[in-house]
Amino acid sequence: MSEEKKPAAAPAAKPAKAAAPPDPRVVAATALADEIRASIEARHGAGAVEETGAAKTIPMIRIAPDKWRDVVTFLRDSEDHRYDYVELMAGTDYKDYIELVIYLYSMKRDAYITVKTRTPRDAASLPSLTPVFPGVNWEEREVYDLLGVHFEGHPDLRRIMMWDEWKGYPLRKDYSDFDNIPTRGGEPR
Amino acid sequence: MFSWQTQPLTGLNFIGMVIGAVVVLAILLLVVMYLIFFLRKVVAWMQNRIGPNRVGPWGLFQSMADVLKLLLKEDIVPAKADRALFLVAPIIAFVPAFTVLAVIPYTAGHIFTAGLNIGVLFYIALSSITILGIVLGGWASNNKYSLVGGLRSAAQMISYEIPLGMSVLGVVMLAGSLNLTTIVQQQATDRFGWYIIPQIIGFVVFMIAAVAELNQTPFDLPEAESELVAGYFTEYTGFRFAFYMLTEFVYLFAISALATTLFLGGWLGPWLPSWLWFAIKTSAVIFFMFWLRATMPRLRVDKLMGFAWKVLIPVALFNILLTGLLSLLV
Amino acid sequence: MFGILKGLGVTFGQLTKKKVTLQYPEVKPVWPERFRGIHEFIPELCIVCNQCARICPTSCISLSGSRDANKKMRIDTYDINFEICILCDLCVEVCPTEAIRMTDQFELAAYSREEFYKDMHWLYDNHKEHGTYHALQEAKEQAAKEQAAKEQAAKEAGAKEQAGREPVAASEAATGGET
Amino acid sequence: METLHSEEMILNIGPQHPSTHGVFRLVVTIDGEQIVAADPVVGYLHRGTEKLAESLQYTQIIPYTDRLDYVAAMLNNYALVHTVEYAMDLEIPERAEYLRVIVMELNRVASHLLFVGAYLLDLGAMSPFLYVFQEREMIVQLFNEICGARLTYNYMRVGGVKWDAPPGWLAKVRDFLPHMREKLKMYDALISGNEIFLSRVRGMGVITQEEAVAYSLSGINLRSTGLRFDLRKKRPYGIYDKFAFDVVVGQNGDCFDRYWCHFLEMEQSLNIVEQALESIPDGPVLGKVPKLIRIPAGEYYTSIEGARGELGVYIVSDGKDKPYRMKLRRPSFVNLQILSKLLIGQNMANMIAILGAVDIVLGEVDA
Repeated sequence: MSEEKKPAAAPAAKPAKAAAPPDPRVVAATALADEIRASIEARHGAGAVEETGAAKTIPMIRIAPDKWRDVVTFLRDSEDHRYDYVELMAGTDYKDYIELVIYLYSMKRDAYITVKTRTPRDAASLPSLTPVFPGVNWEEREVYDLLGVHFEGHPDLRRIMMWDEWKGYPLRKDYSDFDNIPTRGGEPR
Repeated sequence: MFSWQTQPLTGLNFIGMVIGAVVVLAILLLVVMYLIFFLRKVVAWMQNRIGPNRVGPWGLFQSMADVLKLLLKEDIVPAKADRALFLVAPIIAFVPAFTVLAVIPYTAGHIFTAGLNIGVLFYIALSSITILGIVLGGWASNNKYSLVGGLRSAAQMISYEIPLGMSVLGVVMLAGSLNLTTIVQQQATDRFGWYIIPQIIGFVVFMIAAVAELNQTPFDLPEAESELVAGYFTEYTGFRFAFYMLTEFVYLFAISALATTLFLGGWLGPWLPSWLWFAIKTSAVIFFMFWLRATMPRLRVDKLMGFAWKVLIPVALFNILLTGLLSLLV
Repeated sequence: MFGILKGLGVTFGQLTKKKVTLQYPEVKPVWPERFRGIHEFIPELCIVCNQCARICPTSCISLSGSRDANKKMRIDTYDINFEICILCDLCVEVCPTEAIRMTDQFELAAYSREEFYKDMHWLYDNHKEHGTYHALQEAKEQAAKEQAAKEQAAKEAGAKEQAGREPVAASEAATGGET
Repeated sequence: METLHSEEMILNIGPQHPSTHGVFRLVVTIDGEQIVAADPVVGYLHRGTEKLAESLQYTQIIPYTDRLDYVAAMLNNYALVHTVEYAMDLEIPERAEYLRVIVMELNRVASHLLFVGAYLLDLGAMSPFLYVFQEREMIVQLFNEICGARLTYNYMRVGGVKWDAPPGWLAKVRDFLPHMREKLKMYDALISGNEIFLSRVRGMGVITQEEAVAYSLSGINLRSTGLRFDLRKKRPYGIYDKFAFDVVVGQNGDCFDRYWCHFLEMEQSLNIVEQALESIPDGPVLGKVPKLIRIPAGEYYTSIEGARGELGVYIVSDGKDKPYRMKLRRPSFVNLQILSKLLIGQNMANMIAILGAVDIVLGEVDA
């Protein structure tokens, strides 16, 4: 029951959807994602999950941004999930919105899901996951630095790769190299 | 036997003494220069490298080139440093290093030896002054690495002076004299032979304390390059840096010479001339220190202090007790 | 204590081992055949297909060409900027005629940045000392000569009238081998 | 017990400092020799690989991955091509897979050797550093023969490897294995028993299992705590399920365990290379790959067990020949986060011992 409709500019999060026989791996992953969705919605209400699907072979769940931290905490703590290890955190600028994705792994159950959320590009802001997973501290700082997503509740939100005077967010698609022309005495060098 | 002390101080004698001192100084500078070369070669060989081989045949003039380079370098004094202390600190460190060499009996003739009756005491007392130079240098640089290095050095050297002094006591008790020349002469006739045999515990303690005194690996914390860059002489350049370097190597030579004198029978030995015996034994001790340097990682600072106070000093005390008992019974 | 002694034994054992230092400026390292050093460029082989410039990840290659009298593309300029070249070998991989390839030249230190812009002539000259192209050509010429000599011997044995050496055959064989 | 407090001092270590393994800056607040707070500052080597990749074809990105973890570039190569292959569902020729495994495991050995040497250098012993470079040199020469470069290999291609092994190369690798095992014994004798070394690393910088998981540590930093988590076993990629090897785990999660795991893992890697050499088949080394590599639209993430931990590549594709977004999951970057926690309360001499054991490569931290 995954939603096939996506904004036109964004690459589809579901591959192989047009293929005549759907990939059994994708079907299984989507089914698993739906199961998890039901479990989340039972706890956090119907609006918590916005979309389910599969990223290639991995179940994908998209969560409403305001429920982001709660749902991830639930996934970590709930006995049937126990997704306690963050493998990857990545942000992507899709021109209309910014998507944040984490890949969660369960040490106990040896299972693997991807959880995402979206935030508008201007005044991009999301609840921080650092209180839940201390290991995403720097990853969030990197997303803040390069994509300009503000993480609320992050203990130490500073630029990490670029220096503090840097203008703009390099990984955004509309970023221009000319914003940071080195100057000498007010004149471009 | 010829001794400067038993002669009246005539003008001729005075000139002789001055010439003697200068000759010893010159020889020692040469020795120290080649000590550095020796160190680099030994460590290189142990690490499957060739070592210095560019300047002169087999790289023999490498140290000379290094010294020349250091002398020609700009003498930089950091703007925020305590200028007067910064300038004088290397000299304070360096002068006692050369002075202690006056009491070492190099040969059976020992015409260039002061022959002080308190030779051992003189050595230990003077070598403590160097710490002052190191702490001052570290403090005056106004650099955090230097400060930490200087203070570590002070703590380390003061702690290890105690076991060093105590380990020598055993020898002094056996020889019944503080005069280094007498100590060597006693070893020729002692019933145990050289003092390394009855004083083996003392020797081990002495060697460990000596390595620590010299800030050599594994006790090279004051200049631990992975933590403190270069420790107390981080900010020093040119010949002031060379002074610290020289101090270190002169002490290396001096303490090896002292170990030879106290435990290994000094110049004693059959067939070969006495100065050669002395040189061989000293070189062996020096080689051992370089060997350690090529093998060991560095101790940690708190373990280092603990080791001095909890292990070395009790062992040294026990050694004194044992020596006393031994000389009573045997 | 025992561990320390064991360690001391290991370092002492190394004293007499063979030393591994390479006396670099006097003894040059011998590079394997595939070594990726600075390029050599053979202008007569280039067909100006632009593939190398397109595949280059750092865009350090710039080239231009024009059609000659025979309507064949000829290279006019070919520059590699070694300030940014990362010697990744992709240009060599895509080149259909092997006009550009890697040599075992690795010494690129220079006193000014301008010297890192290597043009066609420099790259061509580079093949003389370091490239494989020259050696390849020589081997081919040698083979061609031997072939010619063999043929000639056969001919001489067969019929005496065949006279004169055949440099034409040799060069033909060489150019034939290039494509 | 009351402790004496003196004035706190801020010590700025790096970005140029002999033991920070690159341009890494650590701002520590010290009270005497005790560390009160530590703030790692990274980014001095940031080259924007992820941004650059957005304007490069997949083949062109491969040389860039060489520059990430520059002491284990083969593994980086593989991480990228593996994700692309996974996304395209490509078949890889058998021989190419074997060659990949051989070079990757050799590279892991080379990388771990460098860790052992550099770690001992941090602790003040110079000789091991120079010894390990001799063996590393041999491996690097082997790579030089197979791909023509000593550090930035650019060897893997989407669908296989660039070159087959040159004649005699596999025999050389086979000869190298017993030599390496011999040398490992020598290093063991030189280092592992040394009481000074042990006193510096035992019980130092202990990471618990819970911490390791919460901080997303991976690689040896995670395994040293006793968790049997090795992606080569957990999610076998390539042909790793064909080889018998053990996952090395520590017990206490201290610096010694991390050092020791590196040591044992080298032996396991040698075992894998040996098995791979025994069963390597003949055949092509580059599969059928379209000339212009295009990934179907979608997002893909795969990770491999890099030399320093889980090395992952996340690609968002819009169906073109260039990635829409590429994100690299760099293990050093993630692992380094725990440093400021580990350092608090330690004294300065331990700082270097702990930093060294976390095993970072700044090229990877800063991407």
